[in-house]
Amino acid sequence: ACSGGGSSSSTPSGAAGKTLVIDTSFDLKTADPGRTYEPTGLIVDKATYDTLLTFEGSDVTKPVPALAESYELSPDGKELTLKLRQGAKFADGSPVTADDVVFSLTRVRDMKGTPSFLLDGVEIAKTDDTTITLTSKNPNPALPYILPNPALGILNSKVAKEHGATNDPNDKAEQYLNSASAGSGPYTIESFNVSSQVVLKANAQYWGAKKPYYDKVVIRNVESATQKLNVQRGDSQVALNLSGDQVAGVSGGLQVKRTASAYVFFLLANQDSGVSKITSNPKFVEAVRKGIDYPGLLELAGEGSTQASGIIPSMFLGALPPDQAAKRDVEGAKAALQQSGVTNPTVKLEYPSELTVNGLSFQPLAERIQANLKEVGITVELTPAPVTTALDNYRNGKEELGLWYWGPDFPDPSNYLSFAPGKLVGLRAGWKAGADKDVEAAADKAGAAVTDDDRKQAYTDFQQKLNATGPFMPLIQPGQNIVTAASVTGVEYHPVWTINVADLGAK
Amino acid sequence: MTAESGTAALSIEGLRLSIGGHDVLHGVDLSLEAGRVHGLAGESGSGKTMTGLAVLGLLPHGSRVSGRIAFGGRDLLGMPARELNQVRGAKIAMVFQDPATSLHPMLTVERQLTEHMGHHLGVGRKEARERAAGLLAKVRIPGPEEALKRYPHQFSGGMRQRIAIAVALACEPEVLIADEPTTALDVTVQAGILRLLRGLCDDLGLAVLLVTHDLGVMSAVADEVSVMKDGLVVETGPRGQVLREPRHPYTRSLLDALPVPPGENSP
Amino acid sequence: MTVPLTGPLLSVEDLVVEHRTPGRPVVRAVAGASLHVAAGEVVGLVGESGCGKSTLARAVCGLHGAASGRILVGGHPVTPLGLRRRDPALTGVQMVFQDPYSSLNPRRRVGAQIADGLRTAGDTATEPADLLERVGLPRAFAGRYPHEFSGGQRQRVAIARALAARPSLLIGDEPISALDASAQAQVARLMRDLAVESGAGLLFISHDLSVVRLIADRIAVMYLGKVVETGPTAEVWADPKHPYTRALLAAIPSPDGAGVLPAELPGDVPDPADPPAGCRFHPRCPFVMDVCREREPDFGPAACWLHAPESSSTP
Amino acid sequence: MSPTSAPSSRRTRNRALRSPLARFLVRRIVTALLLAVGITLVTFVLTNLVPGDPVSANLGQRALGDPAIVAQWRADHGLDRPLPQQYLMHLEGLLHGDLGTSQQSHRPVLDDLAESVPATLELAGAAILVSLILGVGFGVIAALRRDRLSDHVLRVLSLIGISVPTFWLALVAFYVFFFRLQVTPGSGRIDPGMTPPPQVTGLYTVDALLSGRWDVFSSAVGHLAAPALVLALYTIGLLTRFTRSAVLEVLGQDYVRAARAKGLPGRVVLFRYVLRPALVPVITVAGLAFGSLLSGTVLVEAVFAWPGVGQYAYKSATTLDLPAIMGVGLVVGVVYLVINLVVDVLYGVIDPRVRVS
Amino acid sequence: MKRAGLFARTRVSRLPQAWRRPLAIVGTVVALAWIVVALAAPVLAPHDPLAQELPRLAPPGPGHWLGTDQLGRDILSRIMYGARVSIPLTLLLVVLSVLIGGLLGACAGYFGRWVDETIMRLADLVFAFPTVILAMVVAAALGASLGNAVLAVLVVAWPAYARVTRGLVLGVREREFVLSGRLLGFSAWRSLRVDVLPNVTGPVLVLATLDIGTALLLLSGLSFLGLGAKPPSPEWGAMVAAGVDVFDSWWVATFPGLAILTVVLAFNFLGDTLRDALDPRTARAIKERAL
Ligand SMILES: Nc1ncnc2c1ncn2[C@@H]1O[C@H](COP(=O)(O)OP(=O)(O)OP(=O)(O)O)[C@@H](O)[C@H]1O
Ligand SMILES: Nc1ncnc2c1ncn2[C@@H]1O[C@H](COP(=O)(O)OP(=O)(O)OP(=O)(O)O)[C@@H](O)[C@H]1O
Ligand SMILES: [Mg+2]
Ligand SMILES: [Mg+2]
Repeated sequence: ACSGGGSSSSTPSGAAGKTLVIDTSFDLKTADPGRTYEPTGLIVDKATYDTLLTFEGSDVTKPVPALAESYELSPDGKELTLKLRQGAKFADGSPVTADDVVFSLTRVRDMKGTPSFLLDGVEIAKTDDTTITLTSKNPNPALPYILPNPALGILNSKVAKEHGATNDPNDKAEQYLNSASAGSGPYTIESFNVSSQVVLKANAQYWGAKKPYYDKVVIRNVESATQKLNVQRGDSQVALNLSGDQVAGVSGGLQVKRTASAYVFFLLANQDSGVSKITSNPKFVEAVRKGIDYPGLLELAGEGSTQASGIIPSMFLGALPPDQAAKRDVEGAKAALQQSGVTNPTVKLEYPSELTVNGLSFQPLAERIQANLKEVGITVELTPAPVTTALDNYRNGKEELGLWYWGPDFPDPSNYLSFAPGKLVGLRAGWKAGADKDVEAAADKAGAAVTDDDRKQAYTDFQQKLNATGPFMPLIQPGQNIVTAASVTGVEYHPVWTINVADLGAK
Repeated sequence: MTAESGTAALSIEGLRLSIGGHDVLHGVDLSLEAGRVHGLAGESGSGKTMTGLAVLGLLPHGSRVSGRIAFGGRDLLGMPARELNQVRGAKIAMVFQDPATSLHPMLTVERQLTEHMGHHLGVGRKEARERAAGLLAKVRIPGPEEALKRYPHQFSGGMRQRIAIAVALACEPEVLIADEPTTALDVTVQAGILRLLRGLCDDLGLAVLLVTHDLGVMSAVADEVSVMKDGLVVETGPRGQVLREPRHPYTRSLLDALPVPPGENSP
Repeated sequence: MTVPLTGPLLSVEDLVVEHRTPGRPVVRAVAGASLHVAAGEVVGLVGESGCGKSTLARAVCGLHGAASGRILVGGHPVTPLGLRRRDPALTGVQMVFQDPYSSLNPRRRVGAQIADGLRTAGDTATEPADLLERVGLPRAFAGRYPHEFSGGQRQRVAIARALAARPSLLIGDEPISALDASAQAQVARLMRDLAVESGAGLLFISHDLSVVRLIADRIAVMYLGKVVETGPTAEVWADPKHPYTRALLAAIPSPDGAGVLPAELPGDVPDPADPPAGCRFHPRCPFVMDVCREREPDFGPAACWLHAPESSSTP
Repeated sequence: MSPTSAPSSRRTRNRALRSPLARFLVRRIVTALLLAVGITLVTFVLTNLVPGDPVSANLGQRALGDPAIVAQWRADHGLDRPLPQQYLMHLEGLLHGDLGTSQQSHRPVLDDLAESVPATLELAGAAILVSLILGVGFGVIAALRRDRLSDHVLRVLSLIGISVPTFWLALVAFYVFFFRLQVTPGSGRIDPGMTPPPQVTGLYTVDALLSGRWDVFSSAVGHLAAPALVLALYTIGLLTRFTRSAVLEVLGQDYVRAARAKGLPGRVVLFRYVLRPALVPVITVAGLAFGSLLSGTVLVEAVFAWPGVGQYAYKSATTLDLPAIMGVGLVVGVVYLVINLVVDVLYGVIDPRVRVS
Repeated sequence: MKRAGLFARTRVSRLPQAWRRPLAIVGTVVALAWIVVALAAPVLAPHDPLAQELPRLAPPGPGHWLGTDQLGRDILSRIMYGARVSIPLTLLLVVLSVLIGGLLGACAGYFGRWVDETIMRLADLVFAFPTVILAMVVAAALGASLGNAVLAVLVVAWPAYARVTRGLVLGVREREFVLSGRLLGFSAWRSLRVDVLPNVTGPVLVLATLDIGTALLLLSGLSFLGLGAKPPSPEWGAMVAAGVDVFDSWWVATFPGLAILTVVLAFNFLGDTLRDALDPRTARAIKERAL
């Protein structure tokens, strides 16, 4: 609030309250939960909306209650029943009702925003005032893992409808939801700008037991290099995206939280001979796989990063153990290249030029891969492009070699079935349905498994097959290095929403 | 001011000048008398303009000058800048060749006429204004009061040169240096300016140094004539003598080059 | 003066030339001027600055289009010069310009520039050096660049180039006014001699009447876009008819050492965009009459109501 | 009669052409409008040349798989229509003050611009102010002390000023002043905890003053200092060089000699006789320099995390956010128009020949 | 009134003196040095500019005098090879801008009317746009590559030449020797070729020299934004950009930046000298339009 002017300004912290400044490289389009799918948006929505279920700390193996106080999945995996918590209130003081839940979830699904796929084929119904049932046609054991996604935050349906929210693609509420939040989360939006900063302020009405610690949280868009300077100078308290190199030089008085992120960088070799006669040659793929210096890439990614042994990141169910990771074998690579029958190949490697993942840009990785493959006898021509252009080629399956990363949509291995032939990512590698029956069968099996043990077994198998004959080469999981001022507590990296602002406190 | 014939109002003795290492003047001697027009002729580049500028200390960047320019018992060359500034405009004034460029295009006539009055004579704004109007009348600008408010570009060339002369006369100087004041003008306009100059010289007892390379102009208004060549004065004398019986071969060659033989009168 | 049998070489009849600048009133620089030049004749065109002399000369060369009136060169109508080559029938008109420093291309040897003129005339026999000789310069100078010449020498080269094209009419637009006094008369004489020698007509523009008097057979006096008086030089000099001509002549100071102040003509040349009604000279004329304010005297040889052809009324 | 008479008379004619103020203003505005349309057309054509498809830049991985969503999105943004029609639609929107909705921020472009344009104007304005003061000052000093040591020093410095890569200098300045020496505040326009002043002009410094918030004002000035100086260095160099030569040229004019011959004190001659006409070319250059400042902001804003048009333009260009790019183009056209008008008005103030017909 | 010959005379006689000034000497020496470096990079460079063989992000020291970058490449070697990328491209760029802009400007100035209107309005359009932004849009539209960056800079660079050349041609067109040529029967084209163009080349070339620096700044600026050189090409602007990520390793960004600075400075010194050697009036005409 503005001070009157007459008041003494000797203790500025007094009335102004505690402010936390978080620096991050923005990937932000909207604060409307029904449309959010970018990391920064998820941070904002996590702080401003509550979901039915959530995860405790950084543990993504077990969904825990939030607005729902309990849940139950039917044995066939098709029906999920949730009991609503009583006493939860929106920031304007009105209670959270089952109708709000139904409206919010239906809106996400039917508005066809980016996250709508999360609830594809899920029927949402209110059984009574405190019970919600979610029904899917096929077994959907991942659903409890999906529900914590901040995109499925529960809106105050009355307020939202007043501002144009509807259950179809004509929804008009985004503008409003970008200027104010209509949730029950610990914070509310004070100001929102997709390119510079988002300011959150504490929700005075917050219903939860743990009240927000900071009165105001400023999330600023800052390049990773600058983040480091800011946090070192005390200009900000949290820096979210320092690369391994940057974090290495961080000096005293700061806390550094290093974890492997859930992002997986991978290389794809197009299997469509119409796109490339070279990369669609299985022996060539083998040469590439053996030619890459994985530890060398890891060195570039710096502290906190690990080699990705399979396409599923290490913290998820079904991840391959580190000893199954690919190894460099230059001689083997040369031999494979020889067998491929391709001589002096030149291939194009495409990647997004200005994109960084946790401070790590694609550029050095690509350059190193180029140098690695040169030793094998493969000439790689780097063709970076702005994300837009690069994405276009990638999504249309037009890239010869592509360097990309995959961030999980939800913390469940089923998300990675997209890498199978004929599936979303598989197609991007020109890997059509029927191209590799073996892998396809493994994928189907993994998708159908219900119990944890079965699933673990099936996903391991799927990845081993994928690594052996697939067009994807998982490379690294970059570290997520969060640097905070000494006083900040409760920092925990989360694979879905990066950081939960509400957990942050101070010593 | 009393004009005593025979006393030099200004005398230049042994003036030497080099600009950027090039010798331009090699010892020029000249002397001006009150109430008389002294004409200075010579071919282009002979140093006429530089001589005039040296008197006011306005030589171009990189000039080195020696000799003596005596005015009122003092040597202008050695004078400190501050004192010289009090002589410029007040005691010695100058009129330049091209009236289109020698008046400031962005200032009103009034301002250009009065500002140095305030500075040299300490007269107030109002009085300066009245004097300015009087001056314009004296140089025969029609509607002097109204003309004061206008800008130079609103006048014709001849008018501008008259204004420039008025500016030079504003502080009642003793010496006027006019550097080719009519070269940029048409003959019919030139005649008017020459008459004006002659009249002022006679009425006010001014000592005038008239630089020109037009011997006809020289003959019309100058009392004394000096001829310069390559930075030296090669001949000085009364008008009639220099133009009719030149002693120096260079002067003679100048006269011989004229299209009409001297002595033949125009109708 | 010999009058050619075939009529005048150049005849300008009631020529009007206008300068149009967007957003400004039209400047009628030449407002109904008539002029004739015969072969072998030297005509001096005099007048105050801005009276339209250059404009007239440029129109004769085709560098300006005429708004109305006629220009005939050797019976050929002059067409304005466009992007194409000049009509070969018109290359017989050549011009020497005022500024000796910009009348030669500084990037080319003078020999080559003179050779351009020879090519125009289809003359393969003559060498550029021959022409340099004719204008009084050493033959060896053909290999030099213009910056190696003095102003007077440059003007000679320009004359040589013009002559190389074997012109039937040579126009000099103040070719001497930028030269040193000592060079002026020489160059003017040279021009005259060369023109007469080659049988060409010469239209010599100047505001220096004493030079014109020296070389011209006939004088044309221009005032504010009109030719106000023409006549044989000696006649005009001895007995100027038009009051303007009189004033002009009287204003020339003579270098006789007598100390005679020239006569003054009050006022300035009016703005050609807004000429006075009636006789254009009437605001400055000492003999102004009522008729002068109302009707323009459009007759010759002296366009003045004092000298009206039949019913002249004396003041 | 003098060889220069023809060109000089042409110049006077052009000046007089401007003098009837209304006609001149109308002409200028029409030109500027045409220019703006031209700019939008150029940007439109250019961005449509791009191989990329805005759809993939703006929809999530999954949503792209659904042709219905893609089609819907295209329809929403009018991308399903033929190009000329799209352009006309855009122009039509313009007439109603609607610049369309940004594809990346999902907000009206006008709102985006309303935030980013003042930020850049504040930065560029501060830079031009500094450049004018320092550049003109240095230029005058260099001219007056021609060929002396200070002239040589200033000359070399100004050459360095126009030779330093701005993006690099921004980096160095940020590292040295913010990080090493800790004398300047960090990125952004004000301290992070501070609420921006109520928007009047959008310039934080001005708005802070208007609302009497001194803490915000000093913070805004502090944040402005480093990027503005970095940005200004080039223009300072440019203006120094220009002013020097303009002053030297005027010093050589007859009217200055005449003023000195009148015995006016040096100060009067300098300010009244020399500076005023010397400012005419300097103003032209300053106007053009403002344009180059806008260019510089693209590079400087990136380093200083300044939320201005430069960043916005960069982001729009790389994400092919067509409405946003066209909006930027329009703003640029308007800025160009305003600068030109200001320059012309200043001409009139300085030079009566422009004013008085 | 006398006027010094506008062109040849002044320049010829003043050239040697102008070249004796310290700025001219420094400029010449530095520019030549860079050209030598560019030509002899393979001999001079201690390492392969692409070899990722040294320790990563090593500070300046023996074996790698200017330090190493993120990938363990020798910065000194990269800068040396970078000269082979930046300098020839910049020169090519300037030559192309001079040719295109000069020709268009000459046509506009000489032929006037609609030719003039069309070309100059086009130039205005480009001028109204801040160069970097326009170049950015062009580069983004064409895709990132050095070739396209050159094209983008070309798009924004030609109008400056067009304007200067037009102005100069307008001045020369009315000069008497051009008219004389026409009177002697030159066609407009021949007149343009023989009389007009040779007399505007001098000033245009001076402008070009002054512009080398600007062009290099623009080109490296685009590369800095990721719209220019493709990796692993050791382009200086891209090298500075790489240094942004590793602020602490100051040497990564500092030295390539200094390389740009010295080259630009050297050519600016040269251009300045050339311009001073030229007639002041022409020089001013250049300056007024050269922005
Ligand atoms: N600013 C200057 N720097 C160097 N030399 C100069 C400068 N001004 C004039 N000069 C030289 O000084 C000499 C004398 O010049 P000055 O102007 O006095 O001649 P002038 O007799 O007035 O000639 P004109 O009749 O052409 O006016 C000339 O040789 C000229 O080259
Ligand atoms: N290109 C032009 N555009 C507009 N007006 C012009 C142009 N050239 C000349 N004028 C005007 O036409 C009138 C006649 O000019 P012109 O040059 O023919 O006169 P002049 O007699 O040759 O004068 P001078 O003795 O000064 O050479 C003048 O008022 C002039 O201002
Ligand atoms: Mg002189
Ligand atoms: Mg003329």
